[in-house]
Amino acid sequence: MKRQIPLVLVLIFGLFMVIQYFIPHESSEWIYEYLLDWITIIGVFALVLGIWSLFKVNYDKISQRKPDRGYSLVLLISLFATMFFGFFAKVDGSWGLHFSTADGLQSYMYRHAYEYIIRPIQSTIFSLLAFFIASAAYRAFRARNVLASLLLAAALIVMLRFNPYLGPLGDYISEAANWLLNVPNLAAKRAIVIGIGLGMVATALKVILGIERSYMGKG
Amino acid sequence: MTIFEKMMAIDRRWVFLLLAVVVVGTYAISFQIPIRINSEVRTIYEFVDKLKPGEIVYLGIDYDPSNQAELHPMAYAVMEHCFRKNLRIIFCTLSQYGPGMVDAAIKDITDSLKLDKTYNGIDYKGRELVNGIDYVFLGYKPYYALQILAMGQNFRLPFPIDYYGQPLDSRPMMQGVVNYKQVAVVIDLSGGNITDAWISYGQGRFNFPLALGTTGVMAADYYPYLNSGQVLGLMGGLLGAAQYEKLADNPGPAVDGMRIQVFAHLVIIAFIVLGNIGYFTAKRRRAKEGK
Amino acid sequence: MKPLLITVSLLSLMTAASFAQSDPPVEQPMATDSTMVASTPSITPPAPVSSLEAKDSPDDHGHSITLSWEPSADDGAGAATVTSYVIYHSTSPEGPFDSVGSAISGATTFTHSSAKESDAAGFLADYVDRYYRIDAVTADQTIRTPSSVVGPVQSSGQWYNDGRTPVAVAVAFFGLLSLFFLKRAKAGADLYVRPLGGIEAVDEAIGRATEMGKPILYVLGLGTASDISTIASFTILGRVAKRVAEYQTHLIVPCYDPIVMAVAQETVKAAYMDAGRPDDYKEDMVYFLTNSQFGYVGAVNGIMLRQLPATNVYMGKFYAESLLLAETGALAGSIQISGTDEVAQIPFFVVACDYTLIGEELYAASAYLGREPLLLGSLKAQDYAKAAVIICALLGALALNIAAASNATWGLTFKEFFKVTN
Amino acid sequence: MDFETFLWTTFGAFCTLAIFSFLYKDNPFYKFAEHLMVGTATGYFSVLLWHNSLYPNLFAKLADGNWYMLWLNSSAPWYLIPGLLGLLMWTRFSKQYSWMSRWPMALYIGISAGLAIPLEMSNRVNKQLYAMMSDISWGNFFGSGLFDPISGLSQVIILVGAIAALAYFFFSKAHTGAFGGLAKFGIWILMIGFGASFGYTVMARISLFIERVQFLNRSWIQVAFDSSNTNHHSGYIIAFLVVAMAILAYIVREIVAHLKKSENIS
Repeated sequence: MKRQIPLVLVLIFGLFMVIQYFIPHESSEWIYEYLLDWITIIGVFALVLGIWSLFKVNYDKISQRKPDRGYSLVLLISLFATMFFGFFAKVDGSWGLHFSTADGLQSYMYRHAYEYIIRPIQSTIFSLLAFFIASAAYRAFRARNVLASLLLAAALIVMLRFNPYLGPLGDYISEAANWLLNVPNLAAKRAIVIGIGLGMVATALKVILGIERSYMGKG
Repeated sequence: MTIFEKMMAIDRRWVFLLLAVVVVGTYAISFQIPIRINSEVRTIYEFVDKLKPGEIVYLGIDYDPSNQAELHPMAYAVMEHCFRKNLRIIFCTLSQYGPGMVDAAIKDITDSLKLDKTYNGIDYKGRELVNGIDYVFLGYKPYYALQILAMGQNFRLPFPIDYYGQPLDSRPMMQGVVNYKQVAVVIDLSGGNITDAWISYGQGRFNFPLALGTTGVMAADYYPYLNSGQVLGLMGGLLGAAQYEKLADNPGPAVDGMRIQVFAHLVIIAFIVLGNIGYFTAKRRRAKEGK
Repeated sequence: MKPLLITVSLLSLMTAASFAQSDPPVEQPMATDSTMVASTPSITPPAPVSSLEAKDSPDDHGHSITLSWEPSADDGAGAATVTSYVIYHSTSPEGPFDSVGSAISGATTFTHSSAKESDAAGFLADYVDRYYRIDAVTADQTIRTPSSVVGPVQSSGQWYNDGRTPVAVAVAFFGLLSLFFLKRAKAGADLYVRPLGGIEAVDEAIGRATEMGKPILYVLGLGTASDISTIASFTILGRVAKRVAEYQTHLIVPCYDPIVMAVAQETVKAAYMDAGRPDDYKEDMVYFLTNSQFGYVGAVNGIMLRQLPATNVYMGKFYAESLLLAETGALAGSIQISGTDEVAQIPFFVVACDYTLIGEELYAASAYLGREPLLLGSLKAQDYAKAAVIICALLGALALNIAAASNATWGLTFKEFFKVTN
Repeated sequence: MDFETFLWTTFGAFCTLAIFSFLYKDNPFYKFAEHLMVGTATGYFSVLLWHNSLYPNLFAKLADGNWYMLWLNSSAPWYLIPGLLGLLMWTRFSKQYSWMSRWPMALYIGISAGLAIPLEMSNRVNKQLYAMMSDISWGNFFGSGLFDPISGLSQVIILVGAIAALAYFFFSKAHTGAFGGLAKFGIWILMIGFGASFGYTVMARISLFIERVQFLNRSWIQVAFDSSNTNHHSGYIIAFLVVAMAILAYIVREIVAHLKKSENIS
């Protein structure tokens, strides 16, 4: 029971979705949209599990007096404060928690938490890539063998494509760079994409047929 | 540890530091770098440069703020160039989020034109730009393809009044200006499908000189039109904008951006080269010792 | 959530189309203005469109009629007089006709449809007789020529999408191929697979972690449980966790998505049971971090530098964070094995990791690690499918070029057979 | 910029610098910003999911406005099913019943897998195969107007390169002989493609850093020292200095620690 029912569910719903793709009729579309809603709703319910997990890991750190517990406290306070402000709003002249209207999204603290905490940190972490792309290039682009040399040469040519200090050579490099991007790069991507497509279909097929079931757990 | 082995194993924090210093340094200190001019940008510049004072340029600001970083420098460079040459501009935007941006740009260029400037060795006196005489701003209308076609009949069909609420006929500059026939060149700056509409519905139907400015990623797709002569010139991304700024001797944000990019790339390339020199020398030494 | 995206964008397109219907495309010029008349060249009425046809739109859910016509003779000639076509609709041949949209000059088709059942205003009922007329309109909106009326025509939904037949053929072909090889594998046929660098590294890396007494970090990426690459990653996690349990090393699995967390918990628990060490499984091995992309990266980077895992495994869906994670991992001195199906991120993993499973190799990994004949059988099916793709591509290119050389069109006909429409 | 906004900006600037400090090494500033980010972002997106997804997609359908009356007045009662499935996920809180959470999980994965099969086949295999069948302009090689061997050759390379790279992905065939040669050419093409993509991305990544430098300069440093801030002029500078001093103090501490360490070694 515990293992059979889930596998049967996977099979039935999987097969239905495959067939649905070929039926344009309204009724099939209606079920399709309804099922996608299911997925979304299950996902949001699961978020409670996620937040519980986050809370527990950090609460344990605090209660067991682990060395970095101060930061866990920062995390928990900011988590619950942001959630509180997301629901706390002034509606019809009185302050309160509002779950059924989206007024909380407009509240001062909630908006500022995004604008002045999430956004700067997010773009700064993203911008660390400027440095990491440099260090990765320095570390890995060594002409150790043919493959590494090809990788290195292609990257160097493309990186030099707008360098103004190369004189007439520059024109050739920028043309070569365009060629690399439009020809070998395209061929490589095409092959990878086809391979991925077949791999995906094979994996999905194995899941539906119950051959691949390690995600389902035991007992 | 020999010097070559050290070259192979530089602490990555030195890479970070040098990159940060170079980027911040080139950002803070303004200096000139050579910019290689591509012929497709030069043709646009020279076309505009040869126009006689009083001729009309149609400037389509058909992008939204998300492409501002790449395309705004082009718009500013072209505006400055045209107005200094005493050309007149018809501004128009076929992008929903364009109008506010164009209005702000016109205000900026009005301020900038009050100053005396010297470009390519020629002194230009500062002057006051007058709405309706030096430029008109038609505003925004949805369904760009339809508007491009309609303007081929008469600018007054889609835009009986301009952005500022003035009837087009009351604008001195628009006297006798009916459609593209009275316009010397159409310059379209866009980050999307509007470019295609200008080529097929605009240039294809009405056969006016068309110059394009696109984002860097898009540029490669429009070279065929350059070869077929449908498009007289093409500016691609920040690099294209920098080339126009350079040609007009008016270095601005695009040249600044390219300066930072060029040197940041050079830092990365230098480290790659350093690593490889170290690698090969160490390898050769090991091979020798092995013997 | 790609299908969702497609649905949403389709819906918004349809909504845009229904807006187009309510809004006259070009405003009326002020014809009374005297200067205006002086500067506008007079426009003669254009020729009407010809061969107007109206049909039920094919391969759809109904509520849609497709019109097609031959453009007006005055469309595109010189400074064309026709700038647009306005489509009129009525449920009776006598009218009254309402404008339902417009098409740009040069267009020869138009689809009259309703966005959604719920959109009552634009709702186009099925099985109702409809009549259409098209006006060829000049830039001056008042000068236009109507076509003759066509109809009646009815809309209806179809039960099979003809345009997707190539996909049906491909899925059926691949499905049968898979079943065939699964059967052969079950029967005990010996199936060879070539060695794969990244896979052999997994075992080595777990051994190394055990020796060093350091944990193994397994990152499932930014996918949700609806991404196939994440599902593939679960199965790899299962194999890795089993070895980890056997070696009695510590495993860390921080998650981005709560469902992924729940599934990963089940997977790891089952792996520990398989390895005969159910008591070694701890709830805090698999935990949830945050559902914000860069928050997740920041936190995982922190884990790498603080807990110094011996090995980092990245399998699943990765976006810009691929290099952020892999470089930090390299800084921490961990051995790194990665695999993703996100094409744009593969180069960064290749550069920064010790071993990378490129694209399809990610999907093959669980079969490799499991070494179960059934799973290997499906690898064989994948290979045959690739061979079929290569053969079709070559045949197609050959047909096109030979046909083009002899000025025949059968090359194109052959190619069109593979085209997926709609 | 008013003073209040400036204080918020200063906090944003502090977070920015704290994240950048990670490039030197893991440190208290980074830890603070990291944990703050995880907490705030999780809270932020959870609330967003409630307002934009769970409430309109489930409760609004079941309750017509009053979420606590969801057993009444429902316009779409069949939405009780996904609601119940969602609740089943919560059985994971109990050891005894947690197996029931596999039902919604199985549904989730089954639907996703079924959805993927035709969709990925169409988007990744059928459409790419269609694109691979190219009409190579042989005319470019053999006279007729422009002699353009590069573009003719390029089309051949795109086709052959893609086939070779596909050959590299064969799992059940050893890379030996002629097939091995083809697969080798395939991996070359892959590596060239990877190198080119890598090199192409550098520009965009540098731009991200430039944008952060601009933010710090224009929105923070220049505002702090803007003499037109007549009200609270000293406040702007004090706020700036607090952050600057904190970072300076940390740098000095690090240098001192470093010097002490090297003294001990010598």
